[in-house]
Amino acid sequence: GCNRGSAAAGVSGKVGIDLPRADSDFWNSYAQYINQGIKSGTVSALPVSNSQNDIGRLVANVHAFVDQGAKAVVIAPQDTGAIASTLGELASRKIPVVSVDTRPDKGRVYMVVRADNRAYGTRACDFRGQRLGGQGKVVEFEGDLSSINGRDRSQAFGDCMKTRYPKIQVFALPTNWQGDVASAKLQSVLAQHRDINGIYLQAGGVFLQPTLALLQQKGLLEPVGTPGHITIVSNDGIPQELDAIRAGKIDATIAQPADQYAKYALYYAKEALAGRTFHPGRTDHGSTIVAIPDGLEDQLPAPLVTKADVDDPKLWANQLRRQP
Amino acid sequence: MDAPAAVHAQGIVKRFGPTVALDGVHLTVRPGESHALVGRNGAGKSTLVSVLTGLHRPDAGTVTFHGRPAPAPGDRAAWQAEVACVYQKSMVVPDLTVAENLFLNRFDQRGALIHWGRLRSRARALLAEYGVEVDPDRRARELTVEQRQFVEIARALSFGARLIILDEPTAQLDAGGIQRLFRRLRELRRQGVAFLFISHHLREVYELCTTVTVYRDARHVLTAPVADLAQRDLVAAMTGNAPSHRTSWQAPVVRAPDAGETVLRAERLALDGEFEPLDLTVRRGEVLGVAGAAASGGTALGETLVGLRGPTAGRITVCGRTVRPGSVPHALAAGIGYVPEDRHRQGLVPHRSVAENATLTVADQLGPFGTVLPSRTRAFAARAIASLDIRTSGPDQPVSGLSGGNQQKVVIARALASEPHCLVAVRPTAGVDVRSKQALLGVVREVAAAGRAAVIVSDELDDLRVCDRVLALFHGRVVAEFDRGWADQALVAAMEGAIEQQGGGQ
Amino acid sequence: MTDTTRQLTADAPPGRLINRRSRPGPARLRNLALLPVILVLCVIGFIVSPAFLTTDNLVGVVQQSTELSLLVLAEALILISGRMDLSLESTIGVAPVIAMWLVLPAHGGRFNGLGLLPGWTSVPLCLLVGLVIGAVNGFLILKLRVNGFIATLGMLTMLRGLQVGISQGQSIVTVPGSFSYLGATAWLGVPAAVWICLALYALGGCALAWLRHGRALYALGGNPEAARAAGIRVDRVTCVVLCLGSLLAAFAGVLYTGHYGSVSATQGNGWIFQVFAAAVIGGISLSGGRGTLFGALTGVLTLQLVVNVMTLGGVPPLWNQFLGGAIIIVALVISRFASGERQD
Amino acid sequence: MTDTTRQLTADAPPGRLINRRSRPGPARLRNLALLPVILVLCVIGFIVSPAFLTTDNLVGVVQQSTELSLLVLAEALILISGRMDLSLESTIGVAPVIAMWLVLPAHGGRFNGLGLLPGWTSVPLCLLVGLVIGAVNGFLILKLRVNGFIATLGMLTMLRGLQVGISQGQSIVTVPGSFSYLGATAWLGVPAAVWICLALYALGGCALAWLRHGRALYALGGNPEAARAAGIRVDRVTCVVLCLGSLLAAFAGVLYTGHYGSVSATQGNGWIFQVFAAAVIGGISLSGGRGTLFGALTGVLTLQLVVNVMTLGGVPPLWNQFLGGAIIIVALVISRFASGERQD
Ligand SMILES: Nc1ncnc2c1ncn2[C@@H]1O[C@H](COP(=O)(O)OP(=O)(O)OP(=O)(O)O)[C@@H](O)[C@H]1O
Ligand SMILES: Nc1ncnc2c1ncn2[C@@H]1O[C@H](COP(=O)(O)OP(=O)(O)OP(=O)(O)O)[C@@H](O)[C@H]1O
Ligand SMILES: [Mg+2]
Ligand SMILES: [Mg+2]
Repeated sequence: GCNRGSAAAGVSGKVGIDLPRADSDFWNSYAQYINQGIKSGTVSALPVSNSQNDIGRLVANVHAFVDQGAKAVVIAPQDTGAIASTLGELASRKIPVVSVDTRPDKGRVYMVVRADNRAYGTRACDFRGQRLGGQGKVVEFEGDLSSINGRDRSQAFGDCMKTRYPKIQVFALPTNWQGDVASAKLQSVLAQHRDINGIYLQAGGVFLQPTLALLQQKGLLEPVGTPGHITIVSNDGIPQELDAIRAGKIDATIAQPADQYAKYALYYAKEALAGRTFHPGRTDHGSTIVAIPDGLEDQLPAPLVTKADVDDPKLWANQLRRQP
Repeated sequence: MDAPAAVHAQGIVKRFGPTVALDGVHLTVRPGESHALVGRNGAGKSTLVSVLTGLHRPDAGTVTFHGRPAPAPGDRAAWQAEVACVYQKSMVVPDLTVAENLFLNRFDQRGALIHWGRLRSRARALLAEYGVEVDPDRRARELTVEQRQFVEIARALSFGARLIILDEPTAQLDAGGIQRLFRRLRELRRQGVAFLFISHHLREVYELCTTVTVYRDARHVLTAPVADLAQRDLVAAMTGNAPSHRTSWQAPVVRAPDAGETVLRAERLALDGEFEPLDLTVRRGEVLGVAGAAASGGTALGETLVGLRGPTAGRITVCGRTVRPGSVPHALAAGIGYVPEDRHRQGLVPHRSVAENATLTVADQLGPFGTVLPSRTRAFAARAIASLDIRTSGPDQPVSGLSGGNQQKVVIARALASEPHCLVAVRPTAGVDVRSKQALLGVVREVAAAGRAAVIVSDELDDLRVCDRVLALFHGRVVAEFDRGWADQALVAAMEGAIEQQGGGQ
Repeated sequence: MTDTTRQLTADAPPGRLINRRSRPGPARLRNLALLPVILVLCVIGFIVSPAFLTTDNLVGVVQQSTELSLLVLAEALILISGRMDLSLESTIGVAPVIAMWLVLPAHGGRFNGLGLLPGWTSVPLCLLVGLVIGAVNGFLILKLRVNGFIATLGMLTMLRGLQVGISQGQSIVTVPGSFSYLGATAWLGVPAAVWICLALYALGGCALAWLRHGRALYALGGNPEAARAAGIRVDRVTCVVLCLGSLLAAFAGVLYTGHYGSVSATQGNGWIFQVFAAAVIGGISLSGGRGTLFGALTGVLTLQLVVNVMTLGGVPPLWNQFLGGAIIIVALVISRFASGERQD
Repeated sequence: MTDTTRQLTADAPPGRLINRRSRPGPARLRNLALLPVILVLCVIGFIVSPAFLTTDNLVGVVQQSTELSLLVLAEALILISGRMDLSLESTIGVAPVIAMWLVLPAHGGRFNGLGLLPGWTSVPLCLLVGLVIGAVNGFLILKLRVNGFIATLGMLTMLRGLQVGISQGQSIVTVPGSFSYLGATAWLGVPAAVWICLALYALGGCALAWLRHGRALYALGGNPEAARAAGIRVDRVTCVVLCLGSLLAAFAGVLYTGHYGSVSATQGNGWIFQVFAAAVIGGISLSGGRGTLFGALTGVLTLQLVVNVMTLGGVPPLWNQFLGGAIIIVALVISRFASGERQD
């Protein structure tokens, strides 16, 4: 659109928001919540950009925001290293940055809004370990080893398994976040070990359907609770996963709160414009703010969803459902 | 015998996989001598050239220049100082300018930088020596074939080498060009430069050379002074047969019936920038010649007749039915067969077999329901191989492994496969040895004798001699028409536009 | 005339002929060039894990190859006719998405389509979308005469963008029944997709060997001008091949969607490199006119076996990609020396 | 005889010669083919947002182009000499990583290197790694004679895997000072990287125009046999170009690392397509022997301006990629018609 002349911003200034990618369920939900937030007037924002998982583009977009007079920036850098120098630049211009989902390796941020990915890995491990009684064989679909979230989940899961459930054998399969690769590798492992009894999907969006399809084809898709069932724990909390839990196909998922990500990203952006400062400690929305080397991090809760609480209306996926 | 030979090659053996291209041949060119090397297609002439200029390393044998051993294989500068060469393959770089092609890799440098201005003026001067008026700034791809050939010749001759090899330099030139080249060569010979000259035109050998060497089937056959060797003996040496009495092919005296019905007719056919509206009729049993030098529009006329180019005006009919203009499939279906000018560009699919190339135009006749049955393809190809005497290891050999003349025969086989009413051949014998030439022209004549018709577009008198009628084309206009029994001079003069005869055409 | 001919043929040195007849010919060798590689991979697989040689595993490998192999089939046909199409990797995703968008009901689901057409049309629609994409490629390459590599690269990006735009970036998990059937049923104990794929390869191979238009592809790729002069309708045949290629890619999309039970926005992402790698190590020439479908198929199997053997062997995840790349190079070198031909 | 010739030339329509002199020649037109596109983009940018024409924004666009433009420079040289190198996109990441691995201390940091060499060696080391990669490519293509496209594709995968293996998949954020200096300083108010990049383009352009070895690249790409006959050492020059290309890519890695303050494991991922697109819409021929560096530079700028204008214009994120692809195609078509040459 033609927003020429509208640069004369309101009193509080405009916020530049960049989305990391447009091709995943999770991030599209996030984008929806961001748009809702903007529409409802939480902040006034520049046109939302999308960096398509390319750090160069992210930097270019941030530059464009600055050139257009953004007073605060909300980003979700999937590459946590390469954003460092940009953060330095923004700091020198006194533009506060809210980083969503990832914690930059270096550089000043006003607030990081994310769930603790190491906690994801650990929780998935604990859930699994308890279900299996500390014994068995578990397949883990790793995301991309070059993504921090994937790496954190892999490491936490692996560490936890090693220390707490040493009798469980883990097959870690790198997949580059690709469903077909995951399916192919799972099939190979199943040929080797028919007695696999647990699968951990690091991302429900890409791995869920291919996994279910393969198990179905192999006749291994027993409902939860029946003997021979393969325990499946997923990660993301997208609606499809909740459906699968309801249908008894998978056991649990760790709900990465897309709505909260968006809500608090905008919230902190607004507060930053208002010049408020935060301190480590508990917040009023059930999370904890912790200090990180160059700023603060609001660690949002990431509930483990099982059949028991799958219909909880507070889950973002359930809210999404009710929308027109 | 006193001065060491300009080049002396002894016991050269060169193999390409299973093919023996040279089998212990020798060759000696003395200083100031113009030496011809002749032989049938695939005799190994071009291979020897590659060995003598350092492009191929022989499997065995030695080469010496003026008594000194040949330079090391990689040392191109040393080779270039000994010998300059016009290769049979095009060695111009199409996207570089003419000036740059002339001085490729030996630029006029002041310090490290190339001095383009001086390079251009030198190029202009060099080209002027050959009467080639080309802007040195033009890219080589925009030149005509002849101009490009002259660029290569000028380049080779400008090295100042004492030995110059020319591998079929005249194949792409018209008569005027050949004369200009020869004059320049004679001039150089007076300065003591030695030549190795390769050509399938024996006339040129007699005109220019003093000594001739003949190769056959990769072996040396004879070396003799040209003056001592009658042309029919030379041909016999090349082909390995007893001397026959005819040296250049003449059409048999079977006259086509005058009342033969019209097979191919072109009415007011024109193509902008190439040729002006002309009429043309070919009757059953007749071979029509279209004579024209390089820029006469002859090739364009041929390509228009077979549908490769769409005419800007006019109509083509075959046996009374109009052919859709500018469509090869329709022309083919109407019964026009085509032998293109450049077999490498338009004739052959190099990696496919002889059988496949020969049946390319008749793929729809080799089986039911659009299938192509291998048995029929091979049978078809075997017939073509036998009737055209194609030297090949079998129908399955890739056509890229054949020598030039045999490749040309495959192209002709392809054109004849569809049993066309009218065969259109553009320079069908380019680069083909004497014996093959006779065979190919014989084939064209046979086509006519079988009650069909043919058009030959060429500037070679040998090609035109088999024609019943010849139209001379100059700058896109028919300037003369000759019946059988024309005099060479008259036709050449007409092709060069020297006579503006009483408005040609019918 | 004919007499002379006979005589000459008889004259030819007899040694040469015999020599050439006896060797199997480079063209045939080229097709078999990868068999030793596959054999070695099988031996390694067998050493690495006893599970390798089980039916389950091998059928699994073959099934996982189906979608890739269809793309390779498509690309092989296009390469043989002397062209390239990078956009295949997007077609495999966008064609099913568009088909579902037109078919799925406008309300109620997670992904709301237009509901314009009944459900059974989804497979034909998907194929139709493939055809249209091929036609657009053909238009760009043949009518506008732009560089095919970059034009189809642009199409790749554009179609991927179209898919993201239409699907709103979501995975679509409500897959029409006909998709699931094709992608997931087994016939005689082997997945239907495998049979279909083999049938298509056999069909393609026969067409290339014994059909007029199949052979025209080789002529076209080997020397388009010669093909034109021989009366082959170059542009028309090229256009048909491009459409056919996209059609096959769309069909691969059907199988993929059925196989994995969903269309994700990244379906096929990055596959085109694998497609080219499989085709070339399988003996297809990038400059056209050379190669066979059988060779291409061995290329696909090689790549897929590498992944399988590495998974069974438990290669450390961090070094997985490195090894994968190294093996492509090794396979390439072996295929080059086994066929004895330069590949440039 | 000569008389006839003179006469003929005189006969020729006089317009022709004059005509030829005055028009700039297709070669030159080709270089300028993208200027109208760039102009249109600027006008659109200006309409879309007042921020577009600010120095800040334009300098930003140029700076963001530096790394890509170095890769395009490298690829342009390689393409002109008739080859291809896909592995450049991995070299830009792996070269800095290996250099840092050798240089960074073995203890204490998040990423532990070997600490073998002092810190100042990091930039030379990085360049050296580039050279070695180029040499390996050269060995594969020139000695083993395997297909260059697929060999460098294998290298692409392998080098990316090597990088993941060495860096354990992490970003490395402790960047040596020399890297940061080159990537982040400004000279005369403009980032140093921009100056360096322009200088390299100018240098390359001059070398191609006025050096014997520069011209040799065109000869090599246009007709390698002719080049060999003319005494150009074909294999040696090709090898040097491949090494130079990888060296430039490694240097782009230095700038990238300095610019963004870290080496990420995905550095350069997927760039190679953009590199090819920029080169081809900039007039470089994929089949060798044609194109100029100036053209290539306009290609890079076009692509980068598209991204900038789309960001400023606030294109809906979901349709971003679609538009990007569409614009590549449009630019390709324009560049084809402005230059008036077929691109195949
Ligand atoms: N590069 C090559 N690879 C394989 N075989 C070759 C090669 N070059 C030539 N030959 C073979 O060597 C033989 C001699 O070829 P050469 O080109 O020397 O013949 P020629 O005497 O020049 O024939 P022409 O009169 O047609 O030019 C032929 O049988 C040809 O097929
Ligand atoms: N077996 C072969 N394998 C590969 N290439 C071959 C083979 N045989 C011949 N060639 C190539 O084809 C050419 C055929 O040789 P030849 O010289 O007889 O044809 P030509 O006369 O060069 O054709 P023209 O006269 O039109 O230039 C050789 O120069 C060589 O490059
Ligand atoms: Mg020859
Ligand atoms: Mg010849």
